[in-house]
Amino acid sequence: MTTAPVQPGVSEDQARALRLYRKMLAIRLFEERVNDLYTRALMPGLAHLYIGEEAVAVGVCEALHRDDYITSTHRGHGHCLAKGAALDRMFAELLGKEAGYCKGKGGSMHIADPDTGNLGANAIVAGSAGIATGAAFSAKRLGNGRVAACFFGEGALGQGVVYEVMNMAAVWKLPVIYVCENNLYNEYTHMSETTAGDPMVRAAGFGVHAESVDGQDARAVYSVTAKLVEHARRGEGPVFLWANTYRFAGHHVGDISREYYRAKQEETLWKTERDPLKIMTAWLTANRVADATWLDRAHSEIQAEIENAVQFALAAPYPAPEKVVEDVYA
Amino acid sequence: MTTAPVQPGVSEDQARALRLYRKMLAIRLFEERVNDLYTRALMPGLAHLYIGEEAVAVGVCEALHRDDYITSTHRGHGHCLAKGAALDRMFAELLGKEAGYCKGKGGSMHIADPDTGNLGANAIVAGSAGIATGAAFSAKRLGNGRVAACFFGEGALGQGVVYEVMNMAAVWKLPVIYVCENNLYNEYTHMSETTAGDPMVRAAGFGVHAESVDGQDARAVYSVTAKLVEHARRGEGPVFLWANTYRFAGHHVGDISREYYRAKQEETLWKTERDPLKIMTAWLTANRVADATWLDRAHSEIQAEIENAVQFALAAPYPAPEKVVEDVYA
Amino acid sequence: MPEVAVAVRELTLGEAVKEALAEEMRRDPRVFIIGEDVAEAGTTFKVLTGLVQEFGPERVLDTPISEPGFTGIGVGAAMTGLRPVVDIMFGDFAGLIMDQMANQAAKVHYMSGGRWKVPMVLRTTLGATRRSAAQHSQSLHAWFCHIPGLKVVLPSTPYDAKGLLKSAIRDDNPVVFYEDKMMYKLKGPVPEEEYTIPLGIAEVKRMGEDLTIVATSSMVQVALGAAKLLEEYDVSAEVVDPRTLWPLDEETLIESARKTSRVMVIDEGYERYGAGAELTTVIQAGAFYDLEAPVKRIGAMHVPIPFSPPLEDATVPTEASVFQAAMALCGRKL
Amino acid sequence: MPEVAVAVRELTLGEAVKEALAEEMRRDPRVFIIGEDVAEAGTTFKVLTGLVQEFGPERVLDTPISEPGFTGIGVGAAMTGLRPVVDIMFGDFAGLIMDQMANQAAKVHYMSGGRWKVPMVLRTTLGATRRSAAQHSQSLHAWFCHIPGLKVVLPSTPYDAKGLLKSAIRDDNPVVFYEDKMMYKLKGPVPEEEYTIPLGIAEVKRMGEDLTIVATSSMVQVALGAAKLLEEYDVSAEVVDPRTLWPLDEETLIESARKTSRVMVIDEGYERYGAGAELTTVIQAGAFYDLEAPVKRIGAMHVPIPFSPPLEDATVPTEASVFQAAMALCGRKL
Ligand SMILES: Cc1ncc(C[n+]2csc(CCOP(=O)(O)OP(=O)(O)O)c2C)c(N)n1
Ligand SMILES: Cc1ncc(C[n+]2csc(CCOP(=O)(O)OP(=O)(O)O)c2C)c(N)n1
Ligand SMILES: [Mg+2]
Ligand SMILES: [Mg+2]
Repeated sequence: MTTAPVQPGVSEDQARALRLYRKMLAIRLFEERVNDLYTRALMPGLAHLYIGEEAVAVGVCEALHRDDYITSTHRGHGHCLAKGAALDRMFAELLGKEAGYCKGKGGSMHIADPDTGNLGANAIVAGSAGIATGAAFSAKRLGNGRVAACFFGEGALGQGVVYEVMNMAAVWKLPVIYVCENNLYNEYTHMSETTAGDPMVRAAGFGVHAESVDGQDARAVYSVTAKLVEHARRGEGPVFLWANTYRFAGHHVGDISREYYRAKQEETLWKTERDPLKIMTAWLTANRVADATWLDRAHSEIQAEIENAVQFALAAPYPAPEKVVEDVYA
Repeated sequence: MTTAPVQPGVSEDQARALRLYRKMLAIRLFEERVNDLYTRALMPGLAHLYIGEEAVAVGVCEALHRDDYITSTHRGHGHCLAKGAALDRMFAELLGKEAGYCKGKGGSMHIADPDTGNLGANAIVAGSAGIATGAAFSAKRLGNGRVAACFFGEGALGQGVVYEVMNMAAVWKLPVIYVCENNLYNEYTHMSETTAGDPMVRAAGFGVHAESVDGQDARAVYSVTAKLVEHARRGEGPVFLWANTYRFAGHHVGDISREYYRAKQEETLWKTERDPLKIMTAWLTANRVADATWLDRAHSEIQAEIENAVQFALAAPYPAPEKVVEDVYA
Repeated sequence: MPEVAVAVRELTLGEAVKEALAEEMRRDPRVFIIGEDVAEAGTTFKVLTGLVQEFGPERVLDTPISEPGFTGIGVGAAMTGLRPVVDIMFGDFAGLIMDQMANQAAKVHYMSGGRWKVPMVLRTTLGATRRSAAQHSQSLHAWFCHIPGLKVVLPSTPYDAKGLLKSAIRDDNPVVFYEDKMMYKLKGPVPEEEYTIPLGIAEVKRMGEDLTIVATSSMVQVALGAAKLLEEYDVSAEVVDPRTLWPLDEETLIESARKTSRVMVIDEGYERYGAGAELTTVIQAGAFYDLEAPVKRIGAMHVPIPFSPPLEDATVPTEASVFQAAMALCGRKL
Repeated sequence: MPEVAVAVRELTLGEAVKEALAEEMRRDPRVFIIGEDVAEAGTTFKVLTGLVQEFGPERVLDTPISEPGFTGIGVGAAMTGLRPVVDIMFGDFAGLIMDQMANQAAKVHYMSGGRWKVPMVLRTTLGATRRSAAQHSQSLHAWFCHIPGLKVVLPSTPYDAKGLLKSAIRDDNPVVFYEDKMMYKLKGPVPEEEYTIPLGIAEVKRMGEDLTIVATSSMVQVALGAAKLLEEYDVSAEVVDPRTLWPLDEETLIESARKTSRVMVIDEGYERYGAGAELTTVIQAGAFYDLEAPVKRIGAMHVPIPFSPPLEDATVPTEASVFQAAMALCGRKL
């Protein structure tokens, strides 16, 4: 990812926008390739694609240090990549190969990586709320200045443990950022059918400072997160970010016919009007930070990286069967 | 409990006050006798006394019908008596006798009684939040006009399941009244050390209408509950009542030395200034609804009933050992 | 009169489950379904498709992702006049609801001295090899079996699934009903006529002389496959399916063990401290003096279930591994 | 030089637990305690009294009543540089934390391909006959034993409790540590010098010839008592304490079984689908050809634990009931 900006002497804000764009694009193309691998029966199991929600992960992670922590979800590829995971080891994990981040033992829903502070994706909805809060607890106790960002979908608001740990984080002023990705659906059920009251008020009720943001605008996500991270890092306690977004594809790769739970028009509207990549492209070009040539080059460079990564992963060996009994105990 | 009011032609409000007073007194004397039985090693196990909190249970239950439901807690004697439990079967249960409400199988923390709509006390903090909400679900589905009152201490606000069921109750507009008895302590820890934010705001965040009340004033508890019960019965959804109260004795009968977690002065202040019986006595006499004679008679009548009940329970037989395998399956 | 060949109707296990639910919901208006994505989506496994259309959203309720909460609501609803069927998508989520099931549902009847009842069914899933990794592949039924007050049902065919589920719904106790995710598409005969199968009766799925394979849920199919392989080596295997792990039909298990004198127990839960250990204990106690060899117990490997296909496949008993173990148990070389 | 009689120091089990914690907290600043009423109150059982005074509220933390939440915080803290000791007041509350323990703590290491570790201890209690009724009297350790990735420790003496707890704290895996509530006041010798006991080593608590009683936690004391009664009838009982149910020292169990040829297994958990079934399965597999009789497994009655004293007393194994079962197992009339 080395493309130079369209003009030298860009501002910090502009350089960041270019970075955010490239990261979002990498996630988008990664996920499209995942879908392709699944469709061609080259990938075992299922995957939950992050397409449409890229601005949230990249905006949040842009505001984090490399050694800050994140926890992720079943829809985790975007979070992992945004936090710095390499494409090849990501694909290798998704294919169950030894070269993957978890030696193939974790798969799509369990990618973890200590090197980038990734405590792990999690297949239990809200399953990592405790872990992220515990990481923030360590950071505070050890005084290492780190924060923990806990990603979860709005569906996780149904799980009581989220409130338990928010409460403790507030009582103990732990540096944790709860990032709620409101993509409107808990699987195949609209959040309005499952969620009473107001999530922002909920957070406040537990003493957690809350903000909301347009989750399709990576720059906006970055700005508000940067502010919230500072709040947490300063020791002022946990924060809650309500990011409004949308998943463009199915709940998972096999969720093709979606008309029974959401209208085609709704999908089309989001894809045409609210695509985070389009929104960023518009900003980059309007502000003359990037032009078509730069954008094309970025696309083909990332595409090539992804292709290499996929080839690496496809060629990589599976773990030897006897590895199955390793790593049960440390 | 047949004492006539001090003067004929009392108003409904006055008659209710007299009723509330007698019920509170019965609970107070019941609990004092429990403590006495424990101290004399006549009662197995422990008990969590309700002394000091009587106005909450009697105020709430006064606003309920006999076939409305309640769920209760480890500190449940007051709730059970207020909902209509008989003194003799209560004592019998506490002593583990066959004549008890649960044939001796439940004991102090598990008194249940279908005849008075008592779904059961519960020794898991917040353990009955789901049950109460489920009872409200039935009431709505069956259209029988009942409501369910769910008693719990402020310590139960730590349990996530409370928020899960509040949310569903709000989404489905279930007729449930969540009664949170804030006696300031989770066992030996002050609630301010365990509770961030504001419980009233929490309830609102889950779409649950919330009110607070002076839990030492039975008349006030009744009035606000009556309003909330009507709200729930009309189908307008769940409500949350925050009742400020205080337990005068230990967390349980064995909790004698309490100075390490709360000051003697605090206890003295509540006992002298905020005793629900004294508050009601003051009102009854100030309004000339009851005089010393009536109060004395009430006391001795109830004392006698309790004495009879204790004698009944002490004399009652234990269940036969072979009963141990009965009632496991219906 | 000319003879008419009546074709036996075949249903998948998923269809059999749905039919049982539909029939019971028609029969008894108190029965309702509650869980995540059970209505329009008809569950992740599409098992309930169509039920919300017939019974309406009041009786097929989509919930928030609140397993402890809606299980608790199920308990309360069951106590007060309804008969909930609670849907827990993956059996792995048992960890979230054990308090509601073990401390509430299982104990309400006893703690109240028999005065309250909890007529509720908890439907959930088990089974690996779907490449769903460690948190979506477990078979945790042993947890529920351990708790007095609960009943636990593990059907192995569409016929059994339908008959047992109907009994479970009519039972006045909390019943945990396990469906193997890999068996939803398994077909088998299911008559059109009404029938139920009582809880607590094992079935000999295949008669045999040389050894007994006691198997549960999907492992019954594995055992039947292994039995076929054994046949080629003139080893005659009896396959016994307890069908309900509680109540447990000890007699049928012990009888078969006495007859064949060699026993294997196959269950897809983690092997150690799993359901197979109880079956083994019961059999060795009841048939000890007739046994020629110790009971051979096989379960899933004692490892979290890995995602990688070759690893995952190594963790569960297969026809081949059961066949080999059976040959060894019978002292036969390959 | 004159001989000096050195008095062996005696501690209660509660004191031994506290001493283990204090020593490890002094040794390693990463160790901390988190749970309900653990600080000033020193827990409901007063086991931790004084620790907050020495180590301060930053290392002895009172929590809200949020078992799932603070167990999860423990997991996360363990992954990121601390070594939490999570306190779950009553073992009955296991139902609230099984997701955190079984789906998170137990699996993090494996799912991450060995890259994250969870060095955490979960201390909790078991044991009935305190008249605490059905939700405060259970011994649910079998649930944890079933889950790969967890270790499970059940000490039966003050000496073992201290040595095993120190090892558990130093272990890099999630370890569940069980204390019997009725044993907190039990006294036994505990040397002043530093020592640890490795996890995974059973101990023969009493040598014998005629039968083996494998017993766990408080049942070790019951077994020792029964062994004394048996002595009077010239029956010599060996008492073996596995001490850790996972890892399990199968060898020592099997060796003893082979030697005596008659085995009883006693555990205070519910009998059916409990820990005793696994021990039975392991022993019958390893010692079958030396056994004279089936392994006799005894646990708590398969009923929710009743409050009423005469009923509760009937549910758990006692010296008398173990003695009687042992006599029967040895073919001896009374
Ligand atoms: C505890 C638990 N319950 C149910 C599921 C099944 N499940 C997987 S994803 C999902 C929906 C999650 O919705 P949300 O949190 O909004 O995340 P999104 O998929 O929209 O990103 C459900 C119900 C699960 N994995 N864990
Ligand atoms: C799930 C659970 N955790 C812990 C306990 C132990 N416990 C019993 S009562 C109690 C305090 C409850 O406080 P609160 O809810 O405020 O009720 P109060 O005793 O003040 O009436 C605790 C922690 C329990 N019974 N259940
Ligand atoms: Mg969502
Ligand atoms: Mg309180």
